[in-house]
Amino acid sequence: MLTASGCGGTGRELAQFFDVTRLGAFVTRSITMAPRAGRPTPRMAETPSGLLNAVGLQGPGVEAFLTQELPWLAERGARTVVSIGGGTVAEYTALARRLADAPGVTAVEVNLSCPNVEDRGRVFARDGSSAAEVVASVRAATRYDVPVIAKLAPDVADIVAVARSCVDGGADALAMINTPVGMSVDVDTMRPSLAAGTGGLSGPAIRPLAVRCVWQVHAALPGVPIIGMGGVTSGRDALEFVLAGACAVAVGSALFHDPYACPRIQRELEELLTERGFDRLADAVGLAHHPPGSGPRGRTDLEESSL
Amino acid sequence: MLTASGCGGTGRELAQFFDVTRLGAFVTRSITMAPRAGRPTPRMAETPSGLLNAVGLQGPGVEAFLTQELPWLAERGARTVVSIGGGTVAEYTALARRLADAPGVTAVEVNLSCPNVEDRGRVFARDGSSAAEVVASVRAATRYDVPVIAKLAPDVADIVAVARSCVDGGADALAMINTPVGMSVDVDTMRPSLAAGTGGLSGPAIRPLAVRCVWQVHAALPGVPIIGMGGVTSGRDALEFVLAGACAVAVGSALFHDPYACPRIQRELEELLTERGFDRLADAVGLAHHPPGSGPRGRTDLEESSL
Amino acid sequence: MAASPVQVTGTVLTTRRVDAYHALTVVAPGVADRTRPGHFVGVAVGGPSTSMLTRRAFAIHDVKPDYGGTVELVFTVRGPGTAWLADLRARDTLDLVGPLGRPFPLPRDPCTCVLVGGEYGSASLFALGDALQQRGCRIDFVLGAPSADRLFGALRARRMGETTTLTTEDGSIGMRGKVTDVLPGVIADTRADVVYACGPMAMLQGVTAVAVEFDIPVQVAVEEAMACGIGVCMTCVLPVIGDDGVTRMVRACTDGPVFRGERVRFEDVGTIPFDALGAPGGRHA
Amino acid sequence: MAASPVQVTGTVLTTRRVDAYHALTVVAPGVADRTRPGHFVGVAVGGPSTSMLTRRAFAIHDVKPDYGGTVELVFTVRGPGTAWLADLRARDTLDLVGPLGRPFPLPRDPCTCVLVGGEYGSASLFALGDALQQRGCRIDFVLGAPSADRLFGALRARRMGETTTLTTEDGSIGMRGKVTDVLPGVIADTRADVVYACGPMAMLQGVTAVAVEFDIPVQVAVEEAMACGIGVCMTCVLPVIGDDGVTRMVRACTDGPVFRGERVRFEDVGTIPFDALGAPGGRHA
Ligand SMILES: Cc1cc2nc3c(=O)[nH]c(=O)nc-3n(C[C@H](O)[C@H](O)[C@H](O)COP(=O)(O)OP(=O)(O)OC[C@H]3O[C@@H](n4cnc5c(N)ncnc54)[C@H](O)[C@@H]3O)c2cc1C
Ligand SMILES: Cc1cc2nc3c(=O)[nH]c(=O)nc-3n(C[C@H](O)[C@H](O)[C@H](O)COP(=O)(O)OP(=O)(O)OC[C@H]3O[C@@H](n4cnc5c(N)ncnc54)[C@H](O)[C@@H]3O)c2cc1C
Ligand SMILES: Cc1cc2nc3c(=O)[nH]c(=O)nc-3n(C[C@H](O)[C@H](O)[C@H](O)COP(=O)(O)O)c2cc1C
Ligand SMILES: Cc1cc2nc3c(=O)[nH]c(=O)nc-3n(C[C@H](O)[C@H](O)[C@H](O)COP(=O)(O)O)c2cc1C
Ligand code: FES
Ligand code: FES
Repeated sequence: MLTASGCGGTGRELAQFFDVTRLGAFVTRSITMAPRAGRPTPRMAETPSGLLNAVGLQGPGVEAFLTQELPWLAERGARTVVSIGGGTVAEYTALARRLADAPGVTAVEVNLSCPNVEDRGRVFARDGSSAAEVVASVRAATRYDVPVIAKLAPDVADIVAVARSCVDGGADALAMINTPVGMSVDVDTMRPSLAAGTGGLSGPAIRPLAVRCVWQVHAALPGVPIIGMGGVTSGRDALEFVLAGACAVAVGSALFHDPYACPRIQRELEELLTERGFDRLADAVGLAHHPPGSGPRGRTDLEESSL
Repeated sequence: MLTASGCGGTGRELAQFFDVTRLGAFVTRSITMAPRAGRPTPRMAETPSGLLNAVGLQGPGVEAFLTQELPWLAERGARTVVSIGGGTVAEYTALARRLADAPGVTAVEVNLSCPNVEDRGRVFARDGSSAAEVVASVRAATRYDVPVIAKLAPDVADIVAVARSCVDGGADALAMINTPVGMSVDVDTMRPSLAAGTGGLSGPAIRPLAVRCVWQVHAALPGVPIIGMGGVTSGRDALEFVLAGACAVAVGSALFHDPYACPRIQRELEELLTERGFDRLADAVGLAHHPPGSGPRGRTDLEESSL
Repeated sequence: MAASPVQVTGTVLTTRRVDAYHALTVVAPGVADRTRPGHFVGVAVGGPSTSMLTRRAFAIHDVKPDYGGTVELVFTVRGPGTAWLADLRARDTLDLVGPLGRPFPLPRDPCTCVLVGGEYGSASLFALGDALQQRGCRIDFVLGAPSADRLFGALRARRMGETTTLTTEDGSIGMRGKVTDVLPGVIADTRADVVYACGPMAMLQGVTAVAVEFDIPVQVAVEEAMACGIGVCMTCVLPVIGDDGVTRMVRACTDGPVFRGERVRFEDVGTIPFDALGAPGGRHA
Repeated sequence: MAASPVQVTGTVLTTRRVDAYHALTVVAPGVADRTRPGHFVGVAVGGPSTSMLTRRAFAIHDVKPDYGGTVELVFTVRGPGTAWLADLRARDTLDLVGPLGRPFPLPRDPCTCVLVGGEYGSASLFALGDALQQRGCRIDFVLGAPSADRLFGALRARRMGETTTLTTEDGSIGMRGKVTDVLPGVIADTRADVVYACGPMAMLQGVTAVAVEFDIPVQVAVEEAMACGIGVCMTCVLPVIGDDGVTRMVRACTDGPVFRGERVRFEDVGTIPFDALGAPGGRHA
């Protein structure tokens, strides 16, 4: 069980509720080179079973992160996945370099949902080739024994193509999904609910999109480890991702509602796996792809259909 | 107030509850050339504030539609938008031709969320150029005084680009959004909940995606009429779409819950408009783009952000 | 035959437990008036800010004239929607749409009818039994369930039916086994003219096979997952053979839920039979 | 200063209406124990299958030792979450996380304090008044609201405070006007050493301006839309000047909700001031 980037604060806040070293990993918010004040408020709006946010990567910048946040996690022995965000390939690379010597980095997650300032603000995750370029340069700048995870967003025409580009670019694992872009309008003020206009949609509302992405990518790239996320609130939700093909599950917005969500979901998932006779999580990964009775390689060819 | 395609049956079913001639228009399910039995069951799964469906365009085919369904609507004087679906440009064209002489067709809506059998099943709506090709040929085959509406889906990297292609191809109006592709896994059977594997996600869960699409397209193409839909259940929801830029609103899944949804939402919307001092719906269209006090042309430049 | 349905916000009059089931009586005048045996209602669950979009379908068990008309539902807790219903208390409100579906067709002339119910499926058989008796029919019950606590309405069946045969899979009441084990005997003994059945799909299939064997008509009320219940969404379909011999994917909610058993292609439920109208690559495509 | 918060599923003990407000007393031992004046709780709304994801924040009005510890919340119905809360009855359960936030700092030595409350903002001032009085402070109340029914706690203020001044915008009780119209007089009359305030942002801004005028410290409890309440989501930020003179976007939930009034850049709330740390193109970027 992991925290989702941007949803677990610095780790200290959650440590009031449970032992963060017992997490599969603590994933940091996306760290940027310079300090960022983020977006104006309102930064959040509730939607049916969902949450729109436009925080805008507020954070202290990589230097303050390395002196004030990472050491706290490292001292306690928490496995830490550092998420990084940038506006150019060079910025991602610089971040990866800066992290390379830092002790206590379990993995680097590349948040590809950032606008590429060199491509008219087009988000990296929407364009396989620029996503791959970022991943490749981060991979090159990162220690060989530190995995690089590419984090993808669902608002693309073909998630499998983007996933494949990232893997070709050197991603050791994929994290799915980041928030699709959404919006709400306040009918009383007659203005967008968020100061930023649009925002990222998270929560159970997007779970069907997330499960679909995990399913499609696992079907196409069965050897690539996937961290599934998007609307996980219970062990059943987590199991849904595992059966669709995720080998780890991250919890985001649910932390806002239940600060104990990670240990609770972990426990619930273990119970569900035991009930179903699984000794290890790994045995359940991707199982929904195999019709009952079929051999482990007998993947079904359910095609996509929005009709 | 319109019904959303595929959500109002043949019109007869809803006529038990209210007068379908009082609808802005009745939109038919997507009509195909040949009869279609659709997808196997289970065809639906509930998700948080959403509904996955994989009906697979079940219908009697265009001939039976023209003899058994359209006349019933036409006799009663219902404004009827005929939605059409096909697997090739030729099929859409043939459908449009077949409809050209039929009395009682108010407009033709082109459901672009069908897999293009000539492009490895890639959905037309995900590819601006094939979408435009379909629209252009339907436009050419349709009587000049019958508008052609292009219906778009949100699972693309750039909805504005697809919208622009369709308008360039001759679309008189745009309908947004069709269902994005989603999926759920039944953790008890450990198989996909839908027989078809994936399905289309509808309902309030997707409203933020739909409002965002309407907002972005209205910002880019302010002169193009937009029919907004996706999770409308109340007058407030409908007003949200209008303020974002829709000049008409369609109701889909909400009909499953409340068969009176269309007249109720219409009434609620009118009340909300009156409360806010609008004489006509048209005065509220796209108003959320203009900060209070700014002139009608002073569009804001809120950029998209999923951060 | 479908009565024009209405939507009403009814008040819960009473709630009670009956073995494994919950029974809910709701004041719903417009619905009660129009109900015929075999009708069902669509119930909104979860309250105003619920995340559950679709109505839940329940057979109408009983209709009473009190308070302008009440309907009673009998249900088992399956998931979050039925769990919410089970938590309702008297005076809460419940939003219903009904009556829905085609009710059981009644014979013109008096005859002998066997009514077969599986689990809560028996809930819809008592109103049917009343209607049949009013037409001078003889009725006999066969009720089955996995265990005694899930066998609904045994007492009432005993009071109403000429005979009542019970079966449970664990033998906790009646004969150990399934309704289809005893049905041939009941049909033979009563010289039944027609069979009515409501219960799980597998049971309906078995009952239909028995009736076909005896060459008597059988009316089955099927249960399919429904998103709308009013015929507009096309999610509740199953393959049924029409008068013209052609198999079509028809809606359980408005073309059914009651069908002539031998017309339902039970083995093919959950598939699109290759010879169905409009099947992919099929002969009617 | 933040007390370690806990999550509890409490039982509703009593519900009552107080003019325009609803008051809810909930048994919540772990929360009650740790509460200091100014703390708030995050309340889960809508029940098990709700579509509402975020907790709602409410100031803790009163804490009592009964049943191991109860907390009382006072709220007004604004949207679906508070509407659901208003429908709760005794014996229902309520899921709370708390106590949250930094409470009001208390003066080391006895002094004279003016407590200013706007609408339900006064709810958090009575526990504060108690604590101040226990430290030998003199307290005076200034309470304001648009109308008499939205002025919360006037009676209690009259009993507790040395003086109590009420204002309503429609003049339905007390002076016609705003708290800031009367505050200078109260500060002058009482020779106040410090002001505490809780209420709408515009009021806090006005109160701060008055206190600054008198050159006395002012502690304000702000209200910002919150998604988590525990400091992890970064949605509740506002520009606050730090000890080092640098403006940062700080979290109302964990860095606040109580701030020194003159440190809060009220005019810039809802923006990123150009000179804030990390502002786009700003000097600290
Ligand atoms: C015509 C008809 C009559 C019925 N009568 C009764 C009755 O008298 N008593 C009773 O206990 N149950 C009855 N059912 C089944 C009842 O509708 C389901 O148990 C109920 O919908 C489950 O809802 P849930 O939220 O608890 O479960 P979930 O499994 O969480 O429901 C999720 C979704 O699946 C649908 N669904 C799940 N199971 C069924 C099912 N078996 N049939 C239809 N939809 C389903 C629900 O409507 C919902 O949309 C009937 C079903 C039909 C179609
Ligand atoms: C620290 C703090 C203490 C508060 N104390 C009280 C109190 O004692 N009594 C009282 O009546 N209200 C109080 N509020 C305001 C209360 O939280 C909102 O009225 C409530 O969240 C509205 O929920 P809703 O579902 O009814 O409205 P909606 O407007 O539908 O809420 C939608 C979303 O916006 C958020 N939201 C909306 N308005 C506010 C707001 N003003 N502040 C924070 N979040 C908001 C909600 O949490 C929710 O996520 C307090 C707020 C904060 C931050
Ligand atoms: C308030 C908030 C802030 C987020 N910040 C980040 C971020 O900094 N980097 C990132 O990669 N994803 C970020 N995300 C996305 C989450 O990591 C996650 O992908 C998404 O919320 C879906 O999961 P959920 O539905 O469990 O929340 C953020 C999400 C939220 C709600
Ligand atoms: C059961 C079902 C069937 C649908 N069939 C069609 C269809 O035939 N053609 C089409 O263009 N859209 C179809 N749609 C999509 C709807 O028209 C609509 O775009 C979508 O459901 C979003 O609106 P809603 O959230 O109000 O349902 C269907 C949706 C549902 C739920
Ligand atoms: S349930 Fe919608 S058509 Fe039957
Ligand atoms: S509400 Fe989440 S950080 Fe303050």
